[in-house]
Amino acid sequence: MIDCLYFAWVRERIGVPRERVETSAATVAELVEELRAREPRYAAAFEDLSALRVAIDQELADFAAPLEGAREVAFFPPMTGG
Amino acid sequence: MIDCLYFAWVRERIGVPRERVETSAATVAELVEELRAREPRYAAAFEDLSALRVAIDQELADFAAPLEGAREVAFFPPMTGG
Amino acid sequence: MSVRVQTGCFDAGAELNAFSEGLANAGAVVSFTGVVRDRDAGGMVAMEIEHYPGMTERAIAAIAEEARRRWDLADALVIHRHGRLEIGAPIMMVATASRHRAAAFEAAEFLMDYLKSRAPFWKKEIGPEDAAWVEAKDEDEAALGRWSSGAE
Amino acid sequence: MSVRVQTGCFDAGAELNAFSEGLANAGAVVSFTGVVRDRDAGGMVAMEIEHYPGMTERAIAAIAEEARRRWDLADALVIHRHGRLEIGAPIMMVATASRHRAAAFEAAEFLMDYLKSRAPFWKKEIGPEDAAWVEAKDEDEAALGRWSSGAE
Repeated sequence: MIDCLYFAWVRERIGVPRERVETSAATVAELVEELRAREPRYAAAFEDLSALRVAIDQELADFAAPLEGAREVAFFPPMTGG
Repeated sequence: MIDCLYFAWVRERIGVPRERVETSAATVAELVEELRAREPRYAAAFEDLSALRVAIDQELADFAAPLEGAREVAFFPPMTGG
Repeated sequence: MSVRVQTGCFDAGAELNAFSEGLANAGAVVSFTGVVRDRDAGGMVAMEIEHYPGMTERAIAAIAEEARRRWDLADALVIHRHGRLEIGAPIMMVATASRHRAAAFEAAEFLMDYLKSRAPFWKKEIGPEDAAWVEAKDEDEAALGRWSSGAE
Repeated sequence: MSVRVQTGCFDAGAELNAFSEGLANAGAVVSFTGVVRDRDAGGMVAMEIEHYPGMTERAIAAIAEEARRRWDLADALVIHRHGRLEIGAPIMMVATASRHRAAAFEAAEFLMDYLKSRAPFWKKEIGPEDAAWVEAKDEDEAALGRWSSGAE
């Protein structure tokens, strides 16, 4: 089980800020494939991976990163703070 | 007649902050030669021209600058504001 | 070093004075304040800032730590707000203090460049009838390149 | 644009707030404050700053004008004190406001670099028994090189 968190327009497209996901995906990319296959709202959120950033346990990562041991995976657009 | 102004250690060496000088010097360098010849305190102040800066009528200039039309010539060390 | 992530407003001048106090051996203090400004198209009524609680504090602390590693800083301050902000309100503030002005300036710019693109905040511009997420600018990502060589 | 040359103290925080007010269309405000710090050797009791009345105001105004010509600034502020200053007291302050943070930062650094080496101020460190004029640093003169290309 992994906590998936969504921010900004990713959250708006998926419709929830976080959810627990039952998965045996080995990498972030595999987790994204599973989510995409679920419902159109996930397919819409993950349509263009180049417009997305990912963090594993609150550290920036990339889509090829392994999920082993991860508790929390967050998806969001590029940051716009400051 | 030109007003000569002195700042920082130039002022301290010469002993006055400003004075009117009767001169027919054509350039700043010529004026410096005249002052140097006056008294040891001027020779001490103008000993090393590379350690000095000059302004003509409140604009930075150099020692080769002509004095024609100048009302005020100031001598001082490199600035240390800020 | 002080990092604050908050919804409440802050008084940039009071923060600058509090930061500068007791820094008698750091002659140079630089501050940056970001203020909510209207969209280029106009007609914005507010800005909404979302963030990632937990990661935000962690990311800012790491950025500030890196700044202290690179420059000889007497102190550094980062304040960043989230939630709904009115036009003209302060969004965030960075302050740095050092014996050397170049270090204070560079560290403040470094903090800003990293906060912009590496701290998990997302801005949304709220208009009278619409709302739009602010898009990241290529130039903000490019600004990080300046710091990519380890040696400063 | 505001330039002040004064003997009296100033409140950097209050100046920053007054400067930032009404700048709703300039999202980025940068400030630099210089504070009297002790000599590296220690044992300083005060600093004395001499200046060239008339030329000072003229030189600072020219530097500020050049900054406005080079960068898209909403406003700029320069305050510089002269006379006797205690350790920990503010010496001078620069503030810049722009739509773009890079412009605000660069213009503030430009103002500082030029004020250091081109505005007619001279600092003297007063010890308990001695006093010494601060010598200009080669690095301050070198810092001007960064701005010598006309294009920014």
